[in-house]
Amino acid sequence: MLEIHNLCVHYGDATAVRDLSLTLGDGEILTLVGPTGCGKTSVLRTVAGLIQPAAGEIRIGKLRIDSKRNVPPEKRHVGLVFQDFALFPHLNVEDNIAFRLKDRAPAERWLKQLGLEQHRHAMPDTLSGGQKQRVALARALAHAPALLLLDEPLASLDAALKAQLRWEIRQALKAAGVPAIWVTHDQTEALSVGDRMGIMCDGRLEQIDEPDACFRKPASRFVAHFLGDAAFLPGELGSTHVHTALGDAPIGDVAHSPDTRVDVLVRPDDLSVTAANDGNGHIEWSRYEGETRLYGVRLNSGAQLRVRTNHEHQLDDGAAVDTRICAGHALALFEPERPTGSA
Amino acid sequence: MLEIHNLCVHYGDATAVRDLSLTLGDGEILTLVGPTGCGKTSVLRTVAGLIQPAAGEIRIGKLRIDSKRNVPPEKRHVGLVFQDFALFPHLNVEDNIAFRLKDRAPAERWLKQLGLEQHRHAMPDTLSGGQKQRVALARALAHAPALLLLDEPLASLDAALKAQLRWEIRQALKAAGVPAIWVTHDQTEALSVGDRMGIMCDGRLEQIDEPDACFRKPASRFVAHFLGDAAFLPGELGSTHVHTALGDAPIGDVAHSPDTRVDVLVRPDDLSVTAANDGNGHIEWSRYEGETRLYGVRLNSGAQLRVRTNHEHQLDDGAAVDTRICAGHALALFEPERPTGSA
Amino acid sequence: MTRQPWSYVPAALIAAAALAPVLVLVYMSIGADLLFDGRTFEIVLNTVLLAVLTVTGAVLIGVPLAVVTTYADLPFRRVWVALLAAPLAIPSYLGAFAFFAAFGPGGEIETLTGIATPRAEGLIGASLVMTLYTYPFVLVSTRAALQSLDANVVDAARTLGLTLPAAMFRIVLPRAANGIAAGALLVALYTLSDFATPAIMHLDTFTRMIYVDYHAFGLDSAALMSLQLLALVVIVLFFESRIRVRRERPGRVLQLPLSRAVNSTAFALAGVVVLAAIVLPVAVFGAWLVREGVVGFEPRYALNSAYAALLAALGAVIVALPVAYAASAGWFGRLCERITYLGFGIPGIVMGTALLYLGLRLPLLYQTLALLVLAYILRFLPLAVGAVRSSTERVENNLVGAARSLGATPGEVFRRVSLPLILPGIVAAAALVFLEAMRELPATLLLRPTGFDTLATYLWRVYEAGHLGRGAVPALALVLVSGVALVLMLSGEARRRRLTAG
Amino acid sequence: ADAGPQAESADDLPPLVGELSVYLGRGEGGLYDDIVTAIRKRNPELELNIRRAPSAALANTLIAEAKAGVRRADLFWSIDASSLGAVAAEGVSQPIPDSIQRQIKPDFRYKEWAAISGRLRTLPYNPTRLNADRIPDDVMAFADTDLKIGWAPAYGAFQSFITAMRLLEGEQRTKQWLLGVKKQAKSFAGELGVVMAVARGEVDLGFANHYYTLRLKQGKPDANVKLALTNDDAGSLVNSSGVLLLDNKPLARNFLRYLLSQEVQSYLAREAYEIPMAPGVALPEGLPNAIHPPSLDLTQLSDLKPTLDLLRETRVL
Ligand SMILES: Nc1ncnc2c1ncn2[C@@H]1O[C@H](COP(=O)(O)OP(=O)(O)OP(=O)(O)O)[C@@H](O)[C@H]1O
Ligand SMILES: Nc1ncnc2c1ncn2[C@@H]1O[C@H](COP(=O)(O)OP(=O)(O)OP(=O)(O)O)[C@@H](O)[C@H]1O
Ligand SMILES: [Mg+2]
Ligand SMILES: [Mg+2]
Repeated sequence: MLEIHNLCVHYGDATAVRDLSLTLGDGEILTLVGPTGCGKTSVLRTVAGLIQPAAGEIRIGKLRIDSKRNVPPEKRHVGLVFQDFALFPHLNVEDNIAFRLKDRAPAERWLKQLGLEQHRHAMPDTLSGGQKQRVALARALAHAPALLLLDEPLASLDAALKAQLRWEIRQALKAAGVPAIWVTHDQTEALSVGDRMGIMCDGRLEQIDEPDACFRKPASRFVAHFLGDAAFLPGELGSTHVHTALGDAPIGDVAHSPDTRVDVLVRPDDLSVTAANDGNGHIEWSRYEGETRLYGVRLNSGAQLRVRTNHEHQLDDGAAVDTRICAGHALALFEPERPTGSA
Repeated sequence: MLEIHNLCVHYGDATAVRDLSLTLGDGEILTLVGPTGCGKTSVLRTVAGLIQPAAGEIRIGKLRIDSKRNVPPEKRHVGLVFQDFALFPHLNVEDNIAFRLKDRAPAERWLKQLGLEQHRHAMPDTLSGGQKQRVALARALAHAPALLLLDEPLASLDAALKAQLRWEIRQALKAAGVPAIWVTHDQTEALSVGDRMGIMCDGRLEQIDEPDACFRKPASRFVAHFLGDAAFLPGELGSTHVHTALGDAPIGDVAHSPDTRVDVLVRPDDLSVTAANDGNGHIEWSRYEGETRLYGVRLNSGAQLRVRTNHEHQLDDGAAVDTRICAGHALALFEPERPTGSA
Repeated sequence: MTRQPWSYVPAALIAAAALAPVLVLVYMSIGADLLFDGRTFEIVLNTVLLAVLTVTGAVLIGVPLAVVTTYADLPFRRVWVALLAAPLAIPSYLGAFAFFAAFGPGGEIETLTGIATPRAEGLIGASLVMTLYTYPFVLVSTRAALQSLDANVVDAARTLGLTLPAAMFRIVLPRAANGIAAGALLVALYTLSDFATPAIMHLDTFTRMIYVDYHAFGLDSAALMSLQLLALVVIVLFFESRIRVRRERPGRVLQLPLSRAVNSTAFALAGVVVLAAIVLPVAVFGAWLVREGVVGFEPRYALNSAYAALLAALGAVIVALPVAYAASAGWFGRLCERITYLGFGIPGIVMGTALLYLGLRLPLLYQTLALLVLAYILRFLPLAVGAVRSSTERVENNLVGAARSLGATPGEVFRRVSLPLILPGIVAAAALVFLEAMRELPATLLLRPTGFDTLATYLWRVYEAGHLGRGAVPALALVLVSGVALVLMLSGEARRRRLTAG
Repeated sequence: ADAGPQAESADDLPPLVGELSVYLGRGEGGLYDDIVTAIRKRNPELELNIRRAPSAALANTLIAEAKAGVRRADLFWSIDASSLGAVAAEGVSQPIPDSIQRQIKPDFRYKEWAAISGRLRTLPYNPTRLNADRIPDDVMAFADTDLKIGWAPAYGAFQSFITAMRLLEGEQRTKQWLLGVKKQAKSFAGELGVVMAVARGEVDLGFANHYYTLRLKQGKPDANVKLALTNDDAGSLVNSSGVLLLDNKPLARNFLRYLLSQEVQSYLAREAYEIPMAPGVALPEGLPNAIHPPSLDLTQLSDLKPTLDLLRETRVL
């Protein structure tokens, strides 16, 4: 459906996207995450035809776009849901959704499907954020795009609404069989909603893979950090396990030469704490998170780790604890970092 | 420090805040959550003096404000961090922070403390969202407010940055000993960052208490739903436990008459699923969330429940499972809902 | 991103058209001796002083009134705005003459009330009158700028301990600098190019020298002096272009509950201004009307005026659109925009003559309404460009992108999305051009079709004949017709407010 | 009861038929409209297109038209001789036929244009401040008086006055005169302003065309202003409005004859206080009796450039 090869996007002298390639299958949903300013929006705007690429090629169905050949946005059949919704302020909800439709039936269908019926005649500036978001989505879907691009569609909604809409949108897309690229700054959203996910950094695609592969086998330390709390424990490879100061962990079927020094990626839920006077550290702080509780543990070695437990678990600040790796699955391994500084 | 008694706020004919009372101790941080349009911002703006209350009284230190007596915002020493930052677009970072300071030392201190030194001369519109947020915070803190109000300060930042800033701000507030009301739409934020939290609904305060009390003993079904996935299982009270179709759960020291019919609040992490051909339901869908996995389980009785497990746990859609209550702590009990409909 | 914006081509063409009269001036000035002696210096000094004082006065009156009419909880806000913008409808020579006739020993005020008043004349008199008839430029453009500011920033300043008046100075006005400067620019150009007011007030300015030469058949030296004046215009344009505040996303609209004292001060200021700029001349003309009666006025003059001004207004906004778009697109567009401002700074009679030379090259157009309208468009384009630009800058790129990604062609996007959104700005632009075209005289006299009389030319006829009382009716008609234009402009503003209110 | 030639009566003139374009350059006098209206009324088949603008602007227009080879006007009717002279210098004028010349007072006959009405330079003075016998009858003497004088140096009629002085007395004397008067002079924008200032007693005496005073007196009979004249010098110059023919067709000539008719001429004298140029028409009321204008080719008044240079050099302008 969509193929991007070696895309570069410039603004004047500044480069926003560098050498980015990806493909999107029919009906597939790809989520795109990355820190502010990494170029996510620029990718979407280029695919939609609002920016001309500086280099590389984009294929949308039979269309080919490169730095020389442009296809104007209106010929691409690419829907774009803007982060700020970009509703037409002078048109009411109904007219926004049916903007270019001769036959209003699809507008009616999405209006109903997204629960906007009683707001049909409302003007955009009287809607709440969540409602605006649905109008923007309905508008894009009613125009039957061959491909849908969503730019942080759920930012600034409250978590309950967010969780609900996230799934409504996914289901709507799947039902309509429309492939989509979905930009988000919410890692949970990216992990749960995408068939695959891409992580961008500084204009480049760091990794693109299925969500749990990205989470469990991040391609880089950057990805590991970006997708959740991450700590790296020095360890030594054994034949089936890696040995660390906090215990052993399975390594899965990685090809490796034994006795290699590695850094092991541990996340807060890969660790456990138990109260123990002769343990290897103590609780520095704890944060209540509802269903879970996060502890900051200072190891006797001086390193700090975060450990997530069930919220029933309760330890006071300063309590002596023993921290252990408790992961049942293989942990990701990284080359040890070279000490930084002058060579 | 701050006392609000029976506050009402109107916009023309519309009522935004109804009969709201709360107090804030010295150095205390209160988080305020609630659905869009419930009146959170209105409370903050009224306390800051940007709106005159329609009824009720506000006391800030020695100042008293009511519908007749106004104290202009500049006399209240109340800092307000706006959701959209409201940085002065024509001043650079440094000048924004030191806006009204004769002695620039506090500006310098917060500039350093919040890691903004290398952006000192940048203009606001060249900053990323996270940086803007820190400038807004530094500006408010540098002016040494007696009370700080934060209106969704972290909305639309990416999760990694959000988690980091959340704690930086909390620490800065505690270090400065400034009490604060912190509005957020992120339940996790509200639960983890506040000494106490208030949940608003439709202009009213539904509950105000310590975060885990709100989470574990919600004052209403609304609060229960708002703070996370919630399901209500019908049960019958025993002497120490409540009996439900999914097993027993402890009830803590609730005064009760035995054999009373109740609804038990269960959250996804209070439940467990195990593969079992003769179990009480099957998996309808699963969502990967990074560290955890959420299952939608359809019970044979027809009810649907959500169950959160560690991400290592993996069951396919359609798998027959057995779902059980696995909570070690007391679950909250509610009066059974009366069937709705005509009497 | 390397494509040139589409608007560059039409903008370049329009800039070329705007430059054409200047080139004609260069051609006309060939052979004239450059005159520059101590006297010229004195006159340049007078001119500059008049411009500086007028701009200062217009800013001092226009900006506070803009703040009050934009933010304050004024009763009858729209009526006030209409009244305060109305001086734009009164030709400044009428205002100047009314002032000259009303003040001083033996003036109308003394005749009617017996109160002795000082004469209105010289630099002070001229600056005063010019200020009264040009401050609406500042008022209108400042209001446009203020309406797009985010009110949260003011609230933020107040929570940091700044009082409201201080917040206005430190937070609001610096951000509205663009709008204030745009208005001040128009005031400066108008002042530099106006002849009648300084002449009536006995102030020797550049335009007066130019007029004298013109009337002495020294077209070449009149043209050369106009080019020298143009140097001043270029300097003004340069300084104005240096004032550029970053664009902001419009936010919540600020509403200020004003204290009674501030409110009454605002009312008093507005009242004094309206009294001086409108009531006084109307009263003076009214007094003459009573003495002389209505003779010789035909309603056709009002129709002619309105018709020509309407065509000019329509033409000007159509032409202003690409220029406004180009000006937001890049330096080349800004250059084109600057060039279109040149015409506004050249005295009307010289500009009229230059256009006459151009018109004579197009015999088909010569002495037709079309040429007159074209002259109005070239002369008043800056008014339209400024107003249109402030509205196009508010149509966010994303809206255009959204419409195009829904399959709309650029033409359709313009028609269905941009146009409805910038319509208020377009209407305001059209109204400004309409008002100016209604009161324009020198070019109208030179370029109109033979026998085509307008309110302004009729006013000139009776004024020249000394039958000032007969001027009362056309003057009132001018104010009335212009009032309709103002009402239009304001209803556009109400719409704009609704569309952009956060 | 007459002594010499008489103006034609409009009744004796052939009816005007056809289309005629007139550039009517005028600085004052809405009364020309009444004349135009009357001619139109009398000649229903005349299609008269009138273009009104300041004389100098129309002269400049005609010059530009001449350069571009465009001709839109059949007739240029101007309030002052300098504009007529400037256009005539372009060589576009048709000679005035002898038959018409004969209808004009002999002192005012020119080849390129026909004089229609005259305006007299006068000295309006305030009788409450100044006795008539203190007013010199030689304009050049004003440089040496201590009178407070009002003038309007930017005004066309004043510049024609100075041009006449220049032509009659020479550059040097004119310069001296300007420098002398300047010390006691107050400047006004126009000559109506000068007369009003005299009446208000702001100045003792002014230089202005005669009809401003007469008109002021018409509106305000008790106004404190009277007229004085000098003798045979620029101070009592009679300048003339006139018509320049751009087309040779009989219609244009006949129109001109109407302007010189008894009816029009006496109307101008009566209502506009202008001095009739046709012989045998009564002078306007209120004029001083003995008028002794200098003799001067009014066409030369278009030579304004040296006058401006002089005015600027002496910093009068
Ligand atoms: N119109 C523009 N002109 C110049 N630079 C721009 C422009 N738009 C974006 N950039 C720059 O390009 C880079 C990528 O911007 P982009 O908007 O694609 O980031 P993003 O990943 O969408 O960020 P965010 O999460 O903040 O939306 C940034 O460094 C940004 O400053
Ligand atoms: N200026 C206003 N005029 C009229 N109604 C208003 C105004 N501001 C807010 N409201 C209304 O008051 C109610 C409370 O608004 P408020 O902004 O306090 O909500 P909030 O809880 O902050 O919502 P959000 O989470 O969306 O920021 C809403 O129904 C809103 O529509
Ligand atoms: Mg983006
Ligand atoms: Mg809010």
